[in-house]
Amino acid sequence: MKNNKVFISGDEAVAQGVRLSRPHVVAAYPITPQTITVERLSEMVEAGEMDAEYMHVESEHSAISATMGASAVGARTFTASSSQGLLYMAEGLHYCSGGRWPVVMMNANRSVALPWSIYGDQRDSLSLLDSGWIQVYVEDAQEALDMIIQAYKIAEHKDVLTPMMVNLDGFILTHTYELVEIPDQEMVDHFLPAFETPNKMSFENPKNLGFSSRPDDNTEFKYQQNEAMFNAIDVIHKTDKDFADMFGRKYHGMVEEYMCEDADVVLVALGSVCGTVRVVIDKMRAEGKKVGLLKIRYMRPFPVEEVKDLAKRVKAIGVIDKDISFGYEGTVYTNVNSAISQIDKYVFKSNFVGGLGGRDITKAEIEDMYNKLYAGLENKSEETVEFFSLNVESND
Amino acid sequence: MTKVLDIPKVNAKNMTEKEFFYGHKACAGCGGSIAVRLALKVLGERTYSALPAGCMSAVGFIYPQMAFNSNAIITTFPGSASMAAGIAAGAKALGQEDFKTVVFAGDGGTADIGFQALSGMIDRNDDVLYICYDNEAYMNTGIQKSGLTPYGTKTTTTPAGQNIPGTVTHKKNLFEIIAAHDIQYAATASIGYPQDFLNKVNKAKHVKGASFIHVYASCPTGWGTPTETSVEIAKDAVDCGLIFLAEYEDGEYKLNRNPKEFRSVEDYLKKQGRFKHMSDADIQCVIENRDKKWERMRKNWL
Amino acid sequence: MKEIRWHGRGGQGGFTASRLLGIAASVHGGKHALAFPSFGPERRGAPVLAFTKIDETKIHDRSEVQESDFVVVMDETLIVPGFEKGIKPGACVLINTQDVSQYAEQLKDFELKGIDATSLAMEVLGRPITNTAMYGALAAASGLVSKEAAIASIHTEMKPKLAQLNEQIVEKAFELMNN
Amino acid sequence: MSRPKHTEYQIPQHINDYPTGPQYDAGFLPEKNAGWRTFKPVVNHDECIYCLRCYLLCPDGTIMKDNGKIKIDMDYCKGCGVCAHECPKDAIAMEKE
Repeated sequence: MKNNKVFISGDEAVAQGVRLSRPHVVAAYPITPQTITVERLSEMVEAGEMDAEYMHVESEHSAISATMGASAVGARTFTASSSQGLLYMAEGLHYCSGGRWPVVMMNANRSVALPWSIYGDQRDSLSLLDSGWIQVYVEDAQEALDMIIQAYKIAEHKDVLTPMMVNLDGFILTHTYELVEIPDQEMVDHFLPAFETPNKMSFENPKNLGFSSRPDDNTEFKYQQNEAMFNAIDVIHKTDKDFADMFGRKYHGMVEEYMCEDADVVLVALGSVCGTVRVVIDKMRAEGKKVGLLKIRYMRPFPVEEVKDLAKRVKAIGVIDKDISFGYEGTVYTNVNSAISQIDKYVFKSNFVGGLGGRDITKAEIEDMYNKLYAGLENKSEETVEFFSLNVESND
Repeated sequence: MTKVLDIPKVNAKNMTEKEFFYGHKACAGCGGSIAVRLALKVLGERTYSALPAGCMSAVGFIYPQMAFNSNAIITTFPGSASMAAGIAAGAKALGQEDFKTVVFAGDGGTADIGFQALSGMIDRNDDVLYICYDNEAYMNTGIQKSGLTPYGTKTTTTPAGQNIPGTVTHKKNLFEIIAAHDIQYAATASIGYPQDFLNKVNKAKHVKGASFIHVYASCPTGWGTPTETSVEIAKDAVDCGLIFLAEYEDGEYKLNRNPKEFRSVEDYLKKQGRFKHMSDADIQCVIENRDKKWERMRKNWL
Repeated sequence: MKEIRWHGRGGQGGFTASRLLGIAASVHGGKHALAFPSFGPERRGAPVLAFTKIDETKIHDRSEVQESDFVVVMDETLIVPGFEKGIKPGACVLINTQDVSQYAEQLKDFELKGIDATSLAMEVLGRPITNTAMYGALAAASGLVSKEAAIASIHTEMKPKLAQLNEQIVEKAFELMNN
Repeated sequence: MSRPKHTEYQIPQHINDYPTGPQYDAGFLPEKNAGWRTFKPVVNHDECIYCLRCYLLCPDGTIMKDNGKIKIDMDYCKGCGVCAHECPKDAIAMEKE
């Protein structure tokens, strides 16, 4: 393979992944920090590098509506959004998964108003976990590009036919430039065949789509959707393997473990913070501490088996949440906890909520989390939920 | 745009025998279903229909009864125009030719919740014909006031009592708002003048780009009229001047019907349960508003 | 890992310089690099920061730059109280100035270097766009990337005509810094 | 075929009998609407001038052309009476079912 490495941002890497996937229709509304992606895509269409209909939609709601319309005639589609824009699409997200249209979307993870914040956290996409989309979270720009290509293959699989959202942390990934290898178009074409679906309108086989169902049938359609999401697990693993065979980069499917083989204490996290956690692990391992990381890649379908398997092997699990479900705890923690509760074993658990609205998560804070997990384990404490980066004293 | 004279006229004698909206569950005597049925007969087989929430989607697609006998889809409520635009773009990108994408949306789906997407669709000049069947209230949810509900109307959210004396605003000026986009072709119509409606759909069918038809479509259930008078009442509305038949084409307005004398507004109103409560003063207000509108149209559009 | 902090004003090209360094180090230098702006909306004229991280191996650390090894100041009016925060003691601070000695007291914990990038830019470009001059000067002063890699990065990033002029600037910046 | 006909619907026995998502054949009609009627239209063919106004205006499209005569699909006529009301020759009468 010829060396084709370029120094680009996460947003640009997504645009490259989209170009290589050859969508027929692109419809997206700009929003910081996603905007660069849609700008690059329009430049690619302008330059003739991409043969797609680029729709200048007037809102995110229309972006998702337009992509669904295009998908409903069998077109491959792409949209992108972030934060308020994703929330404005919320109706369409449920609609799209229910319609079984495998739209692929990039979401630049950004906090949600109020207060206004253009900076990163994961409250936008995590608040839409129940919208029926496959959700993957990436750690760097290369993974972002590769996952766009994989997303089409997973979403369009006949046993899945479910839309997929590729999430990358706003600014930390979207606006950071790094070395990215651009896959060869011919190889991508080979990896990703043309989109075929039974779920479309055509003049050969006219259909009525998006119908209403009575109580007699609605549960069955929802059952199917849930089944498709579970089907996605095998497809995700197979796609990851096929991708690795062809392009040489493996992402380990539902989760990636780092230094977990003999670990006592493990942090669970999503997205770019996983990189910083790795650096802290290397330092603490050098000091003899058996710490590890479980990087959750897919929040839906959720890696229940992987989390259970990890919980059986380790003594303490901490979850970093760049989100909070007010009045309870972080959403990732709730999900992880629910899986852990399925095994019969004491594991000390802790939830670290922070990194909200763009707050940096430092190496010192991560080291502190591991130390708190060790302390909790030693004291056989009850689980704890804490905001780890408050700059002021609290009432607790 | 193809010149009007070049387009063969479609009428009851020569239109396709094929029915594309059949076996639906609309109320008996539904005016909206006449509009949808006739439009689809003009547009023909190679049509994608997109319908937001509203009567026509609610009565057309109840699994497993599929009343659209050609390609059709229910869209998001605020996104019918954009979803249709996506259909048109997707089909084009897939290399399809010689097809039409049409929206059938109610007055609420058009003038209220769907307006942003509609404005965007016209602005982009997407290849979509958008037909608003206007029955002057949210009928699917049980007769609530919309932006196109006329002055005086009693609905379930404008109960015509002491504090809310029926609807207190006039209809939104939808046709001119649409025309103000400098759309290639826009028209108003009424199912009471079916041949005029057929001609306008036929003209819009041949527009490459965005076009719009606002068709007045009666609702016996919401209006309190007998089911058999649905066409008659929609004709009365035009004859008394409350509904006008016009076109906007190549940047010019055209008044298609300019009667020397209007028929009685009062007779039109009193035929309908929704206007029964109106006082003489209310009726006078409706007439004055009509006259002002016609004065302006006659001055500028003739 | 080496961390570089760039001070400029919105529109002066500080972020471009941080990216050029990343390109030189990674695409043309065989190392790994990250380049990113201070996150947020960019406003012309407002003080902005940009960062480059360079390492021999893949860079996983996505936390903010806390201890810079090199600091580049494209506009000396940006040296304000609190400037020293987040710079490693002994780090190299490279300033666009006609007289670097004036900062000897204020920035005594650091190794100071100066270059009159504005004059250099005026001479070659006829406009006071100093980002590539400062980039060349940093490359020369730090040894983070070779001159060849620095010039190659200019050609990777810029259109041929502009690249030619900026190549001249980088050459001259190397000459000035090595004298 | 000019209009879809009533078709039997096989009630699904297995989850795979359902379509993948809400999509089904256009014009699939397992239900008739005949039960909605109280009155039914009866055509007096001697009076009918075959002007096709009823054909044009039927909200349900149930009136068809049949060798120079109009014919009504009584499976889907709801008995609204528009045809009778709009007939210029009063050639259609609404009679109790």
